[in-house]
Amino acid sequence: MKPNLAVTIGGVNMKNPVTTASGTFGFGREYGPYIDINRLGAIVVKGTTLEPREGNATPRLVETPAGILNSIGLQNPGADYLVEHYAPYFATLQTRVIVNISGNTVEEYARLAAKLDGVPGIAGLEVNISCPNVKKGGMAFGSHPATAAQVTKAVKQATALPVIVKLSPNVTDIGEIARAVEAAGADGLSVMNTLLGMAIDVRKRKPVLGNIMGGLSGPAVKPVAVRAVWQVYRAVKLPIIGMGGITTAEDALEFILAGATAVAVGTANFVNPRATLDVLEGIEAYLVENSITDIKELVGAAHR
Amino acid sequence: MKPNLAVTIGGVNMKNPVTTASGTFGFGREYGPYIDINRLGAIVVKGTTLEPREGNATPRLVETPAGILNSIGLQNPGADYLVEHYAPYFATLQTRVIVNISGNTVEEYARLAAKLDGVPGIAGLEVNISCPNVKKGGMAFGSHPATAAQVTKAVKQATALPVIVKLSPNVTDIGEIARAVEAAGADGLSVMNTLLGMAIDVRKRKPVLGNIMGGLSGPAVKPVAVRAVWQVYRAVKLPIIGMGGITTAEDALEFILAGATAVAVGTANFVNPRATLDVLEGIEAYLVENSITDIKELVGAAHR
Amino acid sequence: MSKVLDAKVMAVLPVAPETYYMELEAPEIARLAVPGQFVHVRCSNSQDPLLRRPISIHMVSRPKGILALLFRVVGKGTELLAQKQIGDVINVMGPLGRGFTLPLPGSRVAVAAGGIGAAPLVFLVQELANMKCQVTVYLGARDKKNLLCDGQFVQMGAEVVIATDDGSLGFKGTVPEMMRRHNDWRRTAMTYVCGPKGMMKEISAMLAEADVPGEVTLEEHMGCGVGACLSCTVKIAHHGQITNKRVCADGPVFPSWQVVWD
Amino acid sequence: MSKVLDAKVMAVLPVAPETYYMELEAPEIARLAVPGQFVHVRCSNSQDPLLRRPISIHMVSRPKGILALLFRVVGKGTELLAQKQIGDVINVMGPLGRGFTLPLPGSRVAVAAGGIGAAPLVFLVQELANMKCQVTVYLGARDKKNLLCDGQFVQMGAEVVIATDDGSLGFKGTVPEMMRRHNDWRRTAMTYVCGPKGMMKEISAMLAEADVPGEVTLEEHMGCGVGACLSCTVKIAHHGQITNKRVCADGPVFPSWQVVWD
Ligand SMILES: Cc1cc2nc3c(=O)[nH]c(=O)nc-3n(C[C@H](O)[C@H](O)[C@H](O)COP(=O)(O)OP(=O)(O)OC[C@H]3O[C@@H](n4cnc5c(N)ncnc54)[C@H](O)[C@@H]3O)c2cc1C
Ligand SMILES: Cc1cc2nc3c(=O)[nH]c(=O)nc-3n(C[C@H](O)[C@H](O)[C@H](O)COP(=O)(O)OP(=O)(O)OC[C@H]3O[C@@H](n4cnc5c(N)ncnc54)[C@H](O)[C@@H]3O)c2cc1C
Ligand SMILES: Cc1cc2nc3c(=O)[nH]c(=O)nc-3n(C[C@H](O)[C@H](O)[C@H](O)COP(=O)(O)O)c2cc1C
Ligand SMILES: Cc1cc2nc3c(=O)[nH]c(=O)nc-3n(C[C@H](O)[C@H](O)[C@H](O)COP(=O)(O)O)c2cc1C
Ligand code: FES
Ligand code: FES
Repeated sequence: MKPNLAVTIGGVNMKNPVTTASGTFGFGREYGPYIDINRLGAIVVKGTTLEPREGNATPRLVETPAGILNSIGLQNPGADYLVEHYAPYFATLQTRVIVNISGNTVEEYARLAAKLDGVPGIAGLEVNISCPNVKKGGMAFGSHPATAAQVTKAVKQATALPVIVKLSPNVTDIGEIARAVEAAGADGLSVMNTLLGMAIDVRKRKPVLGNIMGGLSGPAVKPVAVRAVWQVYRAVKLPIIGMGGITTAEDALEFILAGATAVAVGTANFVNPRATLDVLEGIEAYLVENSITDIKELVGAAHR
Repeated sequence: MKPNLAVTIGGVNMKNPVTTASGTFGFGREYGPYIDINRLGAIVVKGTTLEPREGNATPRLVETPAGILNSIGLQNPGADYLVEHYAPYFATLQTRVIVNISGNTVEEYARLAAKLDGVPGIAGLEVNISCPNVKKGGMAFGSHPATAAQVTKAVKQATALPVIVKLSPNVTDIGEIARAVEAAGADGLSVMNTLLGMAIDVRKRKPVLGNIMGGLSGPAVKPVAVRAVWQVYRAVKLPIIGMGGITTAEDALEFILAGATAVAVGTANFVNPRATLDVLEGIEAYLVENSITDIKELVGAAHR
Repeated sequence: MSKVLDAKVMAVLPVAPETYYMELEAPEIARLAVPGQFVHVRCSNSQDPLLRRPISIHMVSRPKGILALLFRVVGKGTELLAQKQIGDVINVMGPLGRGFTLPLPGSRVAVAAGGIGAAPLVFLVQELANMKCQVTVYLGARDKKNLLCDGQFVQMGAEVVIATDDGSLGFKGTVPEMMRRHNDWRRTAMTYVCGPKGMMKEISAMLAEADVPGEVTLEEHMGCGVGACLSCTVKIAHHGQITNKRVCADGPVFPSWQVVWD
Repeated sequence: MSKVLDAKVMAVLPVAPETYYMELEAPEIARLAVPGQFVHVRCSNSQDPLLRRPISIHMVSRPKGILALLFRVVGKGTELLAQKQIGDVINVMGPLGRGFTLPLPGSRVAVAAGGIGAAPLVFLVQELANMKCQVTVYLGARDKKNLLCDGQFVQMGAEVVIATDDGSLGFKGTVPEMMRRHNDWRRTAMTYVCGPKGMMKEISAMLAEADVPGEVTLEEHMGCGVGACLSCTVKIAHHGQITNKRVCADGPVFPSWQVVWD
């Protein structure tokens, strides 16, 4: 018997729990030659801002042990372009599209959310209050419960779309932030964004990245991400999209057992463009092997 | 010409900048068959508490991509035993011995510091306010500027030994903690302790570690540690012992360029018992190659 | 004393399903090793997998300077080890840990081995044979195909009695079940045990009940392998007090009656 | 179209100091590739090194289904690649990126190559030869020992003029210096350039000054290789506006006059 894989993240109905991490999967199309993206539960697309942005200076990426540091800095064509050029494509897909949004001010987040409200093809918003790669906004909002709540409330008021807030691991107490965001009305949480890190070129005696610091992702951060999901699951009732270093189905199952309802694959796409489907197929095989009829039985099971 | 490698960390004079990370090098003797520990600038020994401790339940260690999670939980024979059985051995060494200390309460830290004050063979104290593996004390003290300062002040008042405070990366703003500790009178800082993480056994559907969460160390965390050193260097004037994933001389140089005056090798000892000496020899070779006469010229050079 | 050195692979061959025999050129280690000790092996030069892997010393040839290992592929590290080819170089630390307590020469002893647990016992039985001991080996495996080292034990002059879970060879059942049907081990100077935890626990209880001494070899996940990191502790009861002992430095061999099984 | 597949190593050999030639069995990629494109290669199955490595398509043999690479060992990834043996399998994605703009058949064109930059130009010159173009290759290297692909270019019917930094073969100096002494390239339909950044920048300036078109191949650290992550951007000026273009998807070949060099 085929197990039931369908899950719901705060109103976004996914036919299975596997999605993509924002910024690692472009707008979906780029991976078209390698996989059928319609098989995924959802795709989360590149971080979008109200105005177009050129992003940070290069180099923007450096490999680290079992990980990468990136400082893309939210390069994107802006919300108008997204609505005009990408949303019609999203509307043709047989998977949900979640748009990741960022702003410099609370008001900008709200205006952006309002602009995307009701656009056909967009199933939900992921609110990035945790980007370590931008000067204004970004991680600053996600570092304190009050500002995190403010952004959440403003976005909720501006849109009828499901609002998933993406948390930063670069905080003393991620549970506290999660509670504030829950109280402010979020429909779901994404856990986690990248860890703040840097690398230095010992020959040039300068930071490697053009932007000095960057966000660490990939297998290296998985233990931190599993812990973050574990803590957030204990802190709030909201459904969680877990991510951070997921490469295999086994990795994904760690997140689900820790409390994630869905999982996103990020950096692993670069290594294996089939990673999302490998994860999906592996989860399904695990359920069958263990005679589990519904994926939801596993969510948070390691707490019990 | 042989470059000058000598450095001072808040009163601890080291003939070279290479030391060991507490908890990864036992009490020094264990690595005797593999290297001449007298060649090191200092050794930092296992975390010591006032009373003996049995530590946490097993498993205490799990490998992760390019890293390890540990939850030893400060197993140690207690301060009296250290003074009686290890200190006489420390006194015979031609290297400085720094004792890493922990307590459940501020008072315990102070009593422990007082007990070790003036013991021959002990050159300084490293105050662990960042251990993620104990219920009471540990990371809790290091997570907030006020408590971090309290512990620092109490230890400073209790001893004439140099006091190096070890910071946790599991905070929103490590610079803020560093400033509080500096104001409270610390002589130096160790940056950083482990990142809080966890792993789940997908077959048993339970956390792998007996203690559920553990501390992530090894190459995986290096980018986070370099960033932490960089931020602390900007925040305070105190000398820094940098650590977190150092495996090679090139890694160590990243920390020095980011602002560390000395470097500690931890997890890498497990992989290569000669790692400390490989780092030392590699740093010396780099100085010679680049005609740098004094290691101190490199400290923080990437900021300039 | 213990060394860390680059050892050349002199042989590597499959001997049973997922099980490999490997010979390394490591004269200093071969010279120093005693039965029950292990080596800490670096399976790759990459940082993934990062840690060394503990593997028992299966056998040594001191004249040839050879160290032999017998291991089962269970994950990334042992997989990489199995892929090594003759002439490759592997970084090895050892010998590590405390070995078996040897009986008086000429004693009558029992050896109980389950699965890959046979690996370190070959070196032990060789030493016991040199000491003219009378050795009975209770040797168990899942099935006939997975039975290890039976020929070696016989060659060394030991009496070998076999149990397989599926009965495809010898007694059908587990090693402890088979031992219950025998009485010899109740009258030995020592019973040495290596195998799955459940088997060691059960035999330890039988030994305690029969009031005869035994030694078991424990496993725990290891960091350093040299006693420095306290990762590999097990609970050991001694004079009524339970303390944490390190498998790598205080073991891996422990008195069967002192182990606190969980 | 682009594929991801496991390609068997059919040949791997050193051809110059730290420089290797490798043949992979990858018929789908060989069939689709055009000169200037690259493949994204997984150098190990471990998570360290984690990322793929971009390597230009040096040559293809469509009848044999062979994809050839020419690469220099500069770090961990290329080191692992050089250690592969015949029969090993390597995961490869490609062909990726946009290739060179081909001229009208029979045109006169120039090709400037520095060091390992010769790698993608062999495939290009082969294609140009098929198109009956008249090709001059300005080929530079540190020294005679490090000169790459000269024989291949000659065999394809190109005129080859050589420069070495130390004068051990041909002109003593850099490729741009040598080109300044020649005039042919000033009258070509296109000049294709691949080499160190400094060389490409200098030649681009010379081309702009002479008001002739050229194409350069850029490098940046890559994540995805498919245009999804925006790691590999370079500044490109077009109609007076400077925008970030992706080396992997919009390049690696760019018009020489549009690149904003830093
Ligand atoms: C003292 C000692 C002697 C041993 N002797 C042998 C032997 O002779 N032959 C043999 O086949 N095996 C032996 N083992 C078990 C062997 O160490 C493990 O099978 C091996 O570490 C697994 O590594 P892996 O990467 O293949 O598996 P993975 O499961 O991928 O390993 C992940 C991590 O867990 C650790 N680990 C996994 N299983 C064990 C285990 N059973 N014991 C300790 N750590 C483990 C690994 O070392 C690694 O750090 C011995 C273990 C110990 C402690
Ligand atoms: C489109 C393109 C085509 C290329 N074609 C060839 C070729 O045909 N032959 C050849 O020898 N080299 C080529 N290179 C360069 C080659 O990609 C690098 O030498 C290689 O990635 C180095 O990897 P490493 O692990 O050995 O070095 P490391 O320095 O250890 O690599 C560390 C990281 O930096 C990246 N990196 C290092 N150098 C470069 C570079 N020059 N360009 C991009 N990323 C880099 C690596 O990919 C890796 O992510 C090409 C690069 C690009 C972008
Ligand atoms: C190249 C790159 C770009 C990213 N861009 C964004 C972004 O625009 N918005 C966002 O919220 N997260 C962004 N992230 C973070 C990822 O979505 C994800 O949270 C993180 O990488 C951890 O997952 P992983 O380890 O699977 O990559 C980016 C990550 C990478 C590597
Ligand atoms: C097994 C183990 C035990 C540790 N014990 C202590 C300790 O007792 N006190 C302490 O301050 N830090 C302890 N640490 C943290 C290290 O000293 C160091 O800060 C950390 O491991 C990062 O360095 P590394 O990546 O080089 O290991 C321990 C780390 C490990 C891996
Ligand atoms: S493995 Fe470090 S103490 Fe045993
Ligand atoms: S490498 Fe990802 S966009 Fe070019």
